[in-house]
Amino acid sequence: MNDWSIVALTLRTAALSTLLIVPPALAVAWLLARRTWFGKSLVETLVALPLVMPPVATGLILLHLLGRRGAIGGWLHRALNVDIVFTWRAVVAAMMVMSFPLLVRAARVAFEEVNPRFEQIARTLGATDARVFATITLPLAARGIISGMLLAFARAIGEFGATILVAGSIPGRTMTLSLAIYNLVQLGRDPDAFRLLGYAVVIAFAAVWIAEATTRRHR
Amino acid sequence: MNDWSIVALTLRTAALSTLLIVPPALAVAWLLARRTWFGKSLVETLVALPLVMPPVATGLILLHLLGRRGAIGGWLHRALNVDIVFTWRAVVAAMMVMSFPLLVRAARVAFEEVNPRFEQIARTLGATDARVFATITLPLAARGIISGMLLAFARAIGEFGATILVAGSIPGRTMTLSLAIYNLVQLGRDPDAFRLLGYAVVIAFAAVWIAEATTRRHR
Amino acid sequence: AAASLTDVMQEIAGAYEKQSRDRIVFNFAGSSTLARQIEDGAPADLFFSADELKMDALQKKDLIVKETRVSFISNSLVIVGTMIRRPPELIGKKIAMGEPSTVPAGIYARQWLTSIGLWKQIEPNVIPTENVRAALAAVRAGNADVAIVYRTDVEPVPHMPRFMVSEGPRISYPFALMKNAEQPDAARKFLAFVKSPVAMRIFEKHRFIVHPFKVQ
Amino acid sequence: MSVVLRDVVLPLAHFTLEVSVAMSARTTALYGPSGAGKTSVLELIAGLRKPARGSIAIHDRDVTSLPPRKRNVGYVPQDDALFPHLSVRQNITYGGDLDDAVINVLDIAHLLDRGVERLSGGERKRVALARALLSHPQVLLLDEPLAGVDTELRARVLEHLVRIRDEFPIPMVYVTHDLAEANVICEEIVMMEKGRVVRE
Amino acid sequence: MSVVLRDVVLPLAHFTLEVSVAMSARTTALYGPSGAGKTSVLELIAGLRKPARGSIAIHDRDVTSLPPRKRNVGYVPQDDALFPHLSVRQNITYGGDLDDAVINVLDIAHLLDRGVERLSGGERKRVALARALLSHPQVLLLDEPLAGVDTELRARVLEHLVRIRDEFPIPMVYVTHDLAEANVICEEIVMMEKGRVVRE
Ligand SMILES: Nc1ncnc2c1ncn2[C@@H]1O[C@H](COP(=O)(O)OP(=O)(O)OP(=O)(O)O)[C@@H](O)[C@H]1O
Ligand SMILES: Nc1ncnc2c1ncn2[C@@H]1O[C@H](COP(=O)(O)OP(=O)(O)OP(=O)(O)O)[C@@H](O)[C@H]1O
Ligand SMILES: [Mg+2]
Ligand SMILES: [Mg+2]
Repeated sequence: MNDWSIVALTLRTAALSTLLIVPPALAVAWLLARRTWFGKSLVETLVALPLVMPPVATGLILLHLLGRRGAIGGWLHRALNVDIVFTWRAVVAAMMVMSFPLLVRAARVAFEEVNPRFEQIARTLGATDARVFATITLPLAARGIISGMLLAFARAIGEFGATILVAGSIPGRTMTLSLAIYNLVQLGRDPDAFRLLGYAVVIAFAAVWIAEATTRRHR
Repeated sequence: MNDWSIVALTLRTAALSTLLIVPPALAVAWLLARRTWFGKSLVETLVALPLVMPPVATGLILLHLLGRRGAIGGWLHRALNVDIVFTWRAVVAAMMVMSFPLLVRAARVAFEEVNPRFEQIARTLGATDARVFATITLPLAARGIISGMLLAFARAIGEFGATILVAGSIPGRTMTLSLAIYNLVQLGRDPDAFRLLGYAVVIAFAAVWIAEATTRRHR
Repeated sequence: AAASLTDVMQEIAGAYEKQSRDRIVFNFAGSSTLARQIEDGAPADLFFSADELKMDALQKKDLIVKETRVSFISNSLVIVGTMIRRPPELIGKKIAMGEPSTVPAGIYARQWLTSIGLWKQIEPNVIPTENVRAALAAVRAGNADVAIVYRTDVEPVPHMPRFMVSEGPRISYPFALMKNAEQPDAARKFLAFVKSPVAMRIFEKHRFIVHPFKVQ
Repeated sequence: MSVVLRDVVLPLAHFTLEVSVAMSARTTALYGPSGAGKTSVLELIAGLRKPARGSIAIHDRDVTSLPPRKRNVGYVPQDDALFPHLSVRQNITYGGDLDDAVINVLDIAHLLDRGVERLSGGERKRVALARALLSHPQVLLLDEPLAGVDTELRARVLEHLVRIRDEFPIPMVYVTHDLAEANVICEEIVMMEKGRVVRE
Repeated sequence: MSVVLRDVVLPLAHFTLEVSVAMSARTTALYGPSGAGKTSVLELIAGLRKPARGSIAIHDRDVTSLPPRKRNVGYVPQDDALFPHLSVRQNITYGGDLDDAVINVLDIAHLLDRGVERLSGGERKRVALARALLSHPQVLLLDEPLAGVDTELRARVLEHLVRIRDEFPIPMVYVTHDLAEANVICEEIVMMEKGRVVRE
C-alpha cells in the first residue's frame, strides 16, 4: 500500500461519485428551482439531511441499507451477486450521499438565476423542453453548476465519517486519503499524515484550477 | 443534560458561527469574483481545504493554533485571559472553519452572476463603491448568499470531527447534537440517537423554510 | 482490527505473507465501529478487538466461534502530562481521556478511578475526547494538565513525565473467528500464526504486554 | 384569417386587456401609446402569456392551449433577448438554417462570429430579426424591430420585409410608433389604447 | 467648452475609434449609422470605458482619470439598465430626490410603486430618463432616449428637454437616428461613421 495507490483510489472514487450525482442532482435542483409542488420543502430538507446529521449517523443508515441484510444491499447481493459494504462501491456511495446536498443547492441557485426570458424565446423558435434545457438553461447555469461540482468533489475527498462505517478502512481497497490520514494520526505518525495531507492539498489545488479554467471558457 | 439544553447549545453555536463567517466570507468571495490578483487560485485552494481534509486533521491543526500554547490561543490566554479549546468557543470556531468554504463558494458565484452593468450605471449616478456594493451588488446576489448561509448553517449543525477534537464532548458545555448522537450510537442506544436526530431534522426543516421565505421576499 | 493495532498487525501480516500464499486484508477502525459493522452483516473472517465488552456482545449474539476466542495481549494505562506521583494528585487537574462511556481507554480509566474512589471528585474536570490521540494532543496544546492513555501510545523516550497505572483493570485484546467467515480455514491459519513466537516478538516490539502462558 | 383573438382577457397592472380582433391582412400594424398593451398582445399570440379567458387562432387553428413551440411564430421581442452565451451565428441558427439573403439584407455578415455582448444596440436588433426570420415561422411578430436601427438601414430592412410579405404567405403583426413606417409596410392598422382596440 | 474629446483612441471589434471633437453647444446630436461608435463615445465620456489614449474634459476639467462617480454625468443607456430589484421609485431616486415636474412630464406618476419587471418598453425608457435627470448631472448623455416612446409622449418629453436645456446650463449629448428629432432639440450635429467624426 504505497502513497500513489491511495491517491489513485481517492481520485477515482471522488471523481466517480461526483459524476454519478450530477444527473440526479441536476434533476432535483431543476424541480426545486422551476416547479412548485406539494412537499417541496420536505424534499429540500431531506436532501440537506446528510449535511445536518453527524456522519456516523449517515454511515449507520447507509450500513443498514447497503449491508447484505439491508434493503438495497440485500437485493443487490441476491440478484446480481454484487456486494457494496467494504468495497470501493461503498466508498463511492458514502461520498455520493455526503456531497449530494452541496451540488443540489449550487445547481438550484444557478437554475433560479437563469432568466426565463431566454427559455421562452427559445421555445418560440420551436425548441423542445429538452433542447431548451440542454442549449439554454444548462449553459447559462454552468458557472454555478461547475462550482457546485467542485464543492462536491472536494467534499468527497474529505469524506471520512460515513465512509469508515460502510466501507471500512481496508488498505489498498477502501482506504482513501482521508481514512489513511486518520489512521496515521491515530498512530501518532504525524509526519506521514502531513505528507498525505500534502497530496490532498495538491488535488484540491488542481480541482480549483480546472474549475476556474472551465468557467472562464464558459463566459 | 436534557435534550433541550443540547438543542439550545447547538442552535446558539451554529447560528453564531454562521453570522460570524458572513463578513469575512463575503469579503473573500467578492475579491475572488471581482478582482484578479496574484495568488488567487492559492487563496481559493486554502479556503477549500477544510472541505478536502479529513476533519481530524482540521481539528488537530485548530488545536495547535487555538490551544494555550498555540499562536492564537496563547495570545488570547495571555492578553485577555480567554480560553478557547474545550469551551463553547471552540465549538463555534470548528463550525466556522468547516462551513466557511461553503459560504465563500456560494457567495462568489452569486457575485459573479451580478451583471456589472448595473454597478456601472449606479456609479454614474454618483454612488460610492460602498454604496454600490450595499444597494446593488449585495441585493442582487442575495439569493445565492442566503442559500450559502443555509448550507453553512446546516454544515455547522452536522459538524462533528473537528469539534470533538478542539471542544471535547463535555456534557452541558460543548456537547452539540452531533456529538451527543455520536455518543449514543457508540453506546448502542439507537432509539435515543434517533430521537436527537429528529431534532436535527426539525432544525434543518425550519432553516430550509426560513431561507425559502427570505429569498421569495427578495424576488 | 482495532485502529490501535494497525502497525503491529500489518507487520505480523507482512511476516505471515512471506511464508504463506494467503493474502491478509485488514479493516481498521474503532472497536465499536467494527462491532457495529459485524452486527450489520459486513463480511469479516477474524475480529481483533481492543475491548472485551464488544467481543462479549458479539458472542451473546452468537456471531463468533466461541472456542477460538483468545486474549493474550494486554496493555496498561499511563498518565502523562505533568508529574504525578500518587493518584490523588489528579484532583483539581484537568484530565483528558477517552470518552468514559464509549471509548475503551476512557472506560478503563474510569473503572480504575472508580475502584480507587477518585472518580466522583475528578469527574467535573474530565475532558472527554474521541480517542487517545486527541487526549495526548490536548496535553500538548496546553489545555489539559494530564492525559490518561495506553502505554503503547506514548514513545518510549518521551519528554513527558509519566505515571504507570499498575493496579488498573485488565486491558486485554480478544481475538476470535467469526461464525459467518468466508474462508474459515485460511483465517484459522492466520490466527494460529498470530499466536506464534514470531508474532509475539512483534507485539513486544510495539510495547504490548504479552502473556504467552495464555496461548495453548 | 391569419390571426384571430376572440374575447381575450388578460389582467395587467392598471387595467385589464380585453381584445377581440381579426387580423386578416398579410401585414397588420399594431399602433398605440406606450403601455397600451401592444407587447402583451404579441406575447399572447406567441403563447408566452396565457389569457384568463378567450381564444386565439392562427391560420384558423385554435392555438389557445398549444405551447409556444408548436405555434410556429417568429417573435422579435422589444428587448432583443439574444442568447448571451451564444455567438451571433449560433443565435440566428437556433431555429433554422443560415440564409445568405437574410444575412445580406440585415448587413450582419461581419458579425457572425462575434459574441453578442460585443454588439451595438442596432446590431442586436438586426440579429434578433434574423433569428426570427430564419426559423420559418407561419406568422411574424415584430415588436418595434427597427427601433435603434438607423434611417438608411431601416429603409433597406423595410424593403426586405415588403419582399418577404410579397413572396411568402407569412402574415406579420408589426408593433410600431411610427405611422409612416406602418404605412409603408402594413395593409391594416390596429390602434390600441389602455388594453382595448380603439380602431381597426 | 462643455465636452471635449482630444485624440481619444479606443479599439473596437472591427475598427478603432479615433475621435477628436469639441461639443460646445448646449445640445449636441450624435448621429450616425448603427455600429458607428456613438454608444462608445457616450461611455467614454461617462467613464464606463477607458480610452487607450487621449484625454476627455467636461466643463474644462480633465476627467480622463476620474472614476464615473465623480464625473457628474446623467447617462441614459440604450438598454435602459433599470435596477431589477428596485421599484420604480427606488430606481429614479437612486441618484437624487423626487421632482414632481420631471415625474409629470414623463407621465410616470402611476408607475412609482411598481416593480420594474412589470413595465412596458416605453415605460422603462421614461423611468431611465427620470433616473438620470434626478441625479443633478452636469452633462446629460442620452442614448436614443425616445426609441420606443410613442409619438405623442415623445413630443412632450422633447418639449421638456428643451425646457431643461433653456433653464439649466446642462449640456446634452443626444444620440439619435432621427434627424427631425435632432433638429428640434439640438443646436449642433456631430455625424459619426466607423469610429470617426465625419462632419460637425
Ligand atoms: N408582467 C406584467 N404584469 C402586469 N402588468 C404588466 C406586466 N407587464 C407590463 N404590464 C403593464 O401592462 C400594460 C401594457 O404593457 P405592454 O408591455 O403590453 O405595453 P406596450 O403597448 O407594449 O407599451 P410600449 O410601447 O411602452 O412597449 C402597461 O401598463 C404595463 O405597465
Ligand atoms: N465591448 C465591445 N468590444 C469591442 N467592440 C465592441 C464592443 N461593443 C461594441 N463594439 C463594436 O463597436 C462598434 C461601435 O459600437 P457602438 O455600440 O458604439 O455603436 P453605436 O454607434 O452605438 O451603434 P447603434 O446605433 O447600433 O447603437 C460596433 O461595430 C460594435 O460591434
Ligand atoms: Mg411594448
Ligand atoms: Mg448604440
